[in-house]
Amino acid sequence: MNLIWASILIPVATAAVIAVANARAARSLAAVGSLASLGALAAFAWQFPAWSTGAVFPEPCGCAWLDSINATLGVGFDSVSLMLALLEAFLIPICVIGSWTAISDRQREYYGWFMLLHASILVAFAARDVLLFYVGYEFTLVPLLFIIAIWGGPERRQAAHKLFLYTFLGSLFFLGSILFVGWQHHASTGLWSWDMGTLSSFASARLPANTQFWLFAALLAGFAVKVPLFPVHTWLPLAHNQAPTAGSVILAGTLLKLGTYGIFRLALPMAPEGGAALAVVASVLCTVAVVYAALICWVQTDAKKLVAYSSVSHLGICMLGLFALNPVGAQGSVLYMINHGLSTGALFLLIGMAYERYHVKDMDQIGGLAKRMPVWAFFMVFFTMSSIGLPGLNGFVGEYLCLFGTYIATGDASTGYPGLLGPGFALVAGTGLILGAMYMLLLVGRYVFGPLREPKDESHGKHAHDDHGAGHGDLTGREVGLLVPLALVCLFIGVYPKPMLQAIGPVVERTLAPYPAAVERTLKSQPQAAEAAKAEPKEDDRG
Amino acid sequence: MNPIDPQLPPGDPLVMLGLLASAILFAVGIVGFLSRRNMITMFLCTELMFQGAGLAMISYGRQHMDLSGQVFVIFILTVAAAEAALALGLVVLLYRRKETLSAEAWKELAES
Amino acid sequence: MIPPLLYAASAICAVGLFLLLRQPTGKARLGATILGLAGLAWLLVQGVQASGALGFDPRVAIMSLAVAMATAAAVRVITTTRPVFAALYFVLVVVAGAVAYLVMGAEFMAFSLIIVYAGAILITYMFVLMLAQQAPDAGGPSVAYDRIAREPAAAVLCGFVLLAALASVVGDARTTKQPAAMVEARANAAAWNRMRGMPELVQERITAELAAAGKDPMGWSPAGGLEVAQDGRTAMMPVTLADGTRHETVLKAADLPVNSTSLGWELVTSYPGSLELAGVILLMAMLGAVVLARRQTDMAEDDRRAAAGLSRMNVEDADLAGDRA
Amino acid sequence: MIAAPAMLSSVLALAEGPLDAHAAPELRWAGLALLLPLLSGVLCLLCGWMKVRSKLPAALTIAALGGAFATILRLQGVVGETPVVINLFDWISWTWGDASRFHGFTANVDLYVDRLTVFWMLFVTGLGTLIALYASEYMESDVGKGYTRFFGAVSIFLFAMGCLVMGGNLVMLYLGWEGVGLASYLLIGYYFTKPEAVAAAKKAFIVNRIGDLGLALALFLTWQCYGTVEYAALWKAIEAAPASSEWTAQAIPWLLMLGAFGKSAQLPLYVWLPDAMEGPTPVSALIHAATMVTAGVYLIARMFPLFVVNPDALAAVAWVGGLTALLAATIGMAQYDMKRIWAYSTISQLGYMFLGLGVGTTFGASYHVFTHAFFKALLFLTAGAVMHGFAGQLDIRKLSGLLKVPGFRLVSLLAVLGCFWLAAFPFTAAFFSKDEILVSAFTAKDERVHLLGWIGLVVAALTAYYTFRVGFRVFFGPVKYEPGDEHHGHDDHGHGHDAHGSHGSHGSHGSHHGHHAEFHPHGPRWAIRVPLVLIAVGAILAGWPSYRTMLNHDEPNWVKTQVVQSSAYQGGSADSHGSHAGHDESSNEVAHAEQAHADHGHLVLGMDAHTAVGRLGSLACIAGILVSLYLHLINRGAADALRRTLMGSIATRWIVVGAERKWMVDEFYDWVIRLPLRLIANILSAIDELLLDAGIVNGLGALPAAVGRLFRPLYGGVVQGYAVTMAGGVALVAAWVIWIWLRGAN
Repeated sequence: MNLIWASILIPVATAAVIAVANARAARSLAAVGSLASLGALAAFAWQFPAWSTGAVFPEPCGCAWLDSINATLGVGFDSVSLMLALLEAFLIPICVIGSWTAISDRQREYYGWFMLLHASILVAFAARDVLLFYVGYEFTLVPLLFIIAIWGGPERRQAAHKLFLYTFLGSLFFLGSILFVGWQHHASTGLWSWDMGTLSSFASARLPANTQFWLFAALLAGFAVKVPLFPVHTWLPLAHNQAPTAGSVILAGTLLKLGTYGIFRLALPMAPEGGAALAVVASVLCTVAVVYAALICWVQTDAKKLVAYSSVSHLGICMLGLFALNPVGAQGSVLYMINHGLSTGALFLLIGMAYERYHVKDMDQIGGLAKRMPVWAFFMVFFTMSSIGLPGLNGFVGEYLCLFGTYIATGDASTGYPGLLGPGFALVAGTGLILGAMYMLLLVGRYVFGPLREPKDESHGKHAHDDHGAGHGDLTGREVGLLVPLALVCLFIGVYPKPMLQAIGPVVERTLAPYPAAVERTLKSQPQAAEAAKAEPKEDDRG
Repeated sequence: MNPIDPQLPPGDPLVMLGLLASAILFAVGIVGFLSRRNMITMFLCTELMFQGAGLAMISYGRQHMDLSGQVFVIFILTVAAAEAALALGLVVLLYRRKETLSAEAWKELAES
Repeated sequence: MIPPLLYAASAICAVGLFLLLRQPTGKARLGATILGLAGLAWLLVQGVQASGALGFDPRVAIMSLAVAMATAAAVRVITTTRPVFAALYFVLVVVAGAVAYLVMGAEFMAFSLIIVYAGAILITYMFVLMLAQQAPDAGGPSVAYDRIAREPAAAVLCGFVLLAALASVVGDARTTKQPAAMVEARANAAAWNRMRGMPELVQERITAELAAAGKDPMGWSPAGGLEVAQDGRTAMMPVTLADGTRHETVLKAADLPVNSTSLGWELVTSYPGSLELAGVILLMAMLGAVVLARRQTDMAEDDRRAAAGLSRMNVEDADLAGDRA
Repeated sequence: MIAAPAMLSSVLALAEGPLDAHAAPELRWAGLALLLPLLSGVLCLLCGWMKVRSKLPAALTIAALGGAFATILRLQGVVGETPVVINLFDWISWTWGDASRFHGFTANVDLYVDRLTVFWMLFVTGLGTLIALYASEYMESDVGKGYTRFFGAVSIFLFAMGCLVMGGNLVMLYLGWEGVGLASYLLIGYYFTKPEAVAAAKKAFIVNRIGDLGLALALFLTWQCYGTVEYAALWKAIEAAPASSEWTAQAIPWLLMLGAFGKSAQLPLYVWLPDAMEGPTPVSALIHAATMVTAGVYLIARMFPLFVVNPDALAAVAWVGGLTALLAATIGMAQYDMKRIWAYSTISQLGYMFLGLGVGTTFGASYHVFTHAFFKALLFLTAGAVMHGFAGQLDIRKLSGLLKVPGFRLVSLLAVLGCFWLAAFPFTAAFFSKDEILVSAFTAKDERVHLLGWIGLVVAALTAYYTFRVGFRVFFGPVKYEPGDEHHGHDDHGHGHDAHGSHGSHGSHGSHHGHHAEFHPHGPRWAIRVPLVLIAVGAILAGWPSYRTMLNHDEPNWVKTQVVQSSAYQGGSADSHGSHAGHDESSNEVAHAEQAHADHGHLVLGMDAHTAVGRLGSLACIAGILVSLYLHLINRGAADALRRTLMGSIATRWIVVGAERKWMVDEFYDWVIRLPLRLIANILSAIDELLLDAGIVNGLGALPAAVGRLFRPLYGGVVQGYAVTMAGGVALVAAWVIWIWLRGAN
């Protein structure tokens, strides 16, 4: 418990120190602070006793926060949230050190905001109290807004506004839903409680199916914006494209995962009936997203935008695994969240490194950089392969299990987990593998390989040279030092995912426990439901 | 709806006409005030509204057979006179500043 | 009045006025005028009908004419492109209004209206117009802001929503109406009552009554209060004559005080404070007009501060600087 | 996270994996065949890191591959007919619940060692070693540039190929499958500054990915049907429920087929292979001729138990193979680029292999893989040597009589030898393997494939023709050559042997004297010669098993023994494998299997099938060679005249144009798939940016602003604006109050 709070509060304290410290010391302070936070969390993870049980540790305490409605500052991890938090704590130092030379103005604010962003994401992952989760979830927008709006690209203002308003709108659905559940709990038991476990068991057991349907729909709508799921994804390409490198990294790395994590942690356990009823709809959106975004990636010329759209496609597969509603898919999905954070984060980092040298990321103007930067090219190919799911690297395990889970999510109960999807979904989503190879190799083929093309206007390059000492040379030791840990983690997960799978397994089974029954009910009522849907789309009379 | 009760004796048509006229004058005054940009015409339109108000006072005074209506017209005249004196003085001042009577010339006084 | 018809008539008026505001010419102007007048006529007819009055009353005809004239003049006030004409049309409004006042029995106010408005206020307007108005071209309208009505649609919409609302109140007036006889009785009772506060007038009327009755008009003394008859047409007051006999003097309606007398009485008895306030208002207006009319010199902020004996701030008054340039 | 130590210990415990009691202890070292290439790959990476500018990476790679080859050789000696599963460490495996039939998924890093595995690995590692040796000289101009990268990729390739072949479950196979795809991608795109190379690499990867999707789906289906993807358990499960008629079981072979066709360049996915020749020649020899492209054959052979239950799928395999063979042969006849011809011949020969698989002779297919690997590697490597010596010249019209050029005699000789093998000249190794396939085609139980036997014969004739078209043109005849305009692919690397300034000054090819003045083709040195000779020896020896069988009818064919004693053979019932422990009995079984062919008693042209096919095949081959001899050696003008004649007539023009333009298949795909897809993508992109984002999202966002803008003129500072609001408000309030009032009055 203390270590959790330490990992959360160290960045906050660092931000406070940065605010009063010398501007030149800001980045060093931030690096130290983020590493200390990572250390605290790692220490917690080291002694974490529930790796293989799926339980929450420590049991959330009743530390009062808002007494009148019994909201607490309950924090605790199970293995899934701890893994995501570790990913977050791991990426933040990389972001901080990755911004070492890229950010030259208003450094104190930049690193201060970054530390606050870090703290709020950690709060969201650690929270066991839904209101606390909401606070962490929502507060991430504030630092991100500033990070994008101040240090972003030419359209940063618009991007930041869109990011903020869009995802804020989505969060309102989510907030409304959890307030509704809390209120229902109060109405039903006379007690206020905002504990995730309590609310989940209450909602899944006590709320009628119809209510669960709408509850799930609202939660899905809220989190889908963050994920982002087609068709509410349009804020992402712009935000990614305009954000500074580190912003993109953390956005792709962990912020999007807040959405998937929210669905996994809140939507699925709270409303199993709704989940079962809406799985097909959501999965259709996911598969559409996979193909749609992949095709869009394929015609992008902006490297960063391409990777941004690829996130939409990839997270479609991730969500599809979740909606397979069986342990295979859900495991794959959780693993995919981590993998996507690593590989896409690394790709953004790499593109940022090239951008720092050339100030261009349009592939019409720049390309064949392997000739100038072989080490960069090596990592680029490495993470591309990780991103398109080459077996032996991390992307494969998650992607493969997601598709596998989708595939076997048929109505028969031979796995013990009947599902609503099946080979058709897997086939369509599987084309994402082909399309993924198409666009990522297009990126590599044009951006990394091919004849060397550099922007004509050399003044940018000169400028960069004078400013940061990076010039057009290959990666510096600092940059390589950032990428090597990422690559090693990718490799490790790809080669030996067993410990992670074993850690995720029990949590997933716990989450999915009510689903076989719910899915069975949905399957039984499907003919009627289909007719009812034809007659009156809003009617849902299973309850 | 306003049912006309046939049992009721007929009312005074003069009052009705007076009230209608007052309403019309007031409305026309408002329309004029809103649509004209000449400051003097705008003040004339306020005078039109005063006229409407005065007529309403007289009409209601007649309906209630009370002299207070007429008394209030006196006050209205007073206010109208005072307003005319001050407003026209202001108009002259403003005109000296910008050599125009258009109200739009003073847009920048807005906060935005 | 039946509100839908009322609203329809208002709407027609509104359309007519809107068209007129767009400064049409020729037949369009004629059509718009006719449309507006038709709407107005319909409105007035509805008003007269709603009053439930039967038979022809010349006062109603006069009143209708006055109202029509006032309205037409008012429309001209806001549609004409030349402010001088607007002012003159406004005089017409005032005159028509005075006619309506007269018909409704407010003689004093009718004339003071003409005197104050047409005689004083409008003359002021004319002076200001002469001071401020740019010299118009021969025959043509002078400046753009006079030629074009701005946002006439919004203005007409606002104005006529208000008109319809007000008119529906007018239509409702009848339900609160009492029988005409009773109204008159009450009015006369009020007037008699007011007369009690005017001992001189009562004395004069009684003396005249006594003389007419062939009694000794001198040396009488009141023997009781003024007792108003049930219908208010007469009032009786017992007096003790000089010879000691008691006589009941009967005063008739014609003996009631005239409008201006009653008004004056009402003013000083019921509204003395307001009267004082009105005086103050006029005084302040006069002072204000004097201040405003004082010769103003365009001075920048710093100059003004210097003139006031304050230290200069070296602030460039952009507005004035722009003006000078 | 205590994972790292666990992993480390499991890797260290490699040699102590659980083994069957009766398995030879040496089998424990099978993992070395995987680990050594991996090690050399890592070392190459380190070399790249350290910026090593020597031939060290090549030495490391050759040593590692040699080590792997030695391991396999050792295994060959000890592998029994009982498959052995060696668990290296756990990869993806966990279980859930317990109430269900399938409550776990296991795909560990296992090795599945049986004779087929070892047989396959034998030529993979053997050829790999030799070709790496060859490449160490061939690539020497790149030392310090891409040299390390090249050998790193080769190591990765061998590692991935090892995973593919030795993996103990379908997921391992998939790992290897994609791994070789990656290596292929890296190596085709080796000259990464050349746009064509990058495009070819991308194409190869993407087309392969289509096949991979099929493989992945087949894998899911397999699990869904049988609850496991591990070979050992899978065979048992199939044995328990051999012929499921459910669509799921029936669909597996079709999906596997898709994967195999992608990797092995069959219709309709063959288009990537010709383009893959953009890679360095050793790569073409190793990956795109000898080893990787046979992975599809391996897959189907390995998964043969799943195929035998579905005759339709087998027939489809056969037909696809036969048609691919024919199509590629016709294209090969009309090409001028030597490497490209060999590429099409590879496709054609792979077609043969699939034909063999389809008609049920996994032995024939595997045998052809084996023989083909050697002679095709030989042909590519000789082509590479020529190219190396002649500054990238590969056009068969511009090279002639190399047999007489000093320094190239050995190369030419070996190339001609390879030609004989490719043409399946009687009593060469390829002759026997091809014979096996064609006989099976003629005698197959399935009537639908008999026609393929004839097609196979036609293809044999065509093959002989185009093979010797190259052979006669390039290596015989008058000495005449024209160097290429660049060292192949080395667009910007200075190279001592480049023909500086020699091109451009000679408008037409012909006077080779002029070239002699400036250009001296250099013969290859030992690092190229030794592998060539060894591979040639291998090509000759590949026929050894058949020679022995010919000489001694009782002696079973060695290759057949290897294949039959694995999952690939489905002649006997599956359980008979386990019961037969001794070598003799299994060889009896082989004899039985051969007997089975004879028992069919099919007659072809009134003769016993074996005899007939042998004679017909020889005839076809010799006929092809003779035609080629006339047209391309004796009277070269006649070939051009023939072409002119064909071009002259509208009726026949399409034959020449079609064949030369590769039947427009690439263009067809371009027009039918790529361009529409691109169009759709552009439309979607526009929809996303304009409709979804700019339209709906920004539109919704702009709504409040628009409402604001609607009222904005009212507050521009003009009095009336405020007055309108006030008056309008008053009017509305009045209207509302009065409405309430009137309603209340009722």
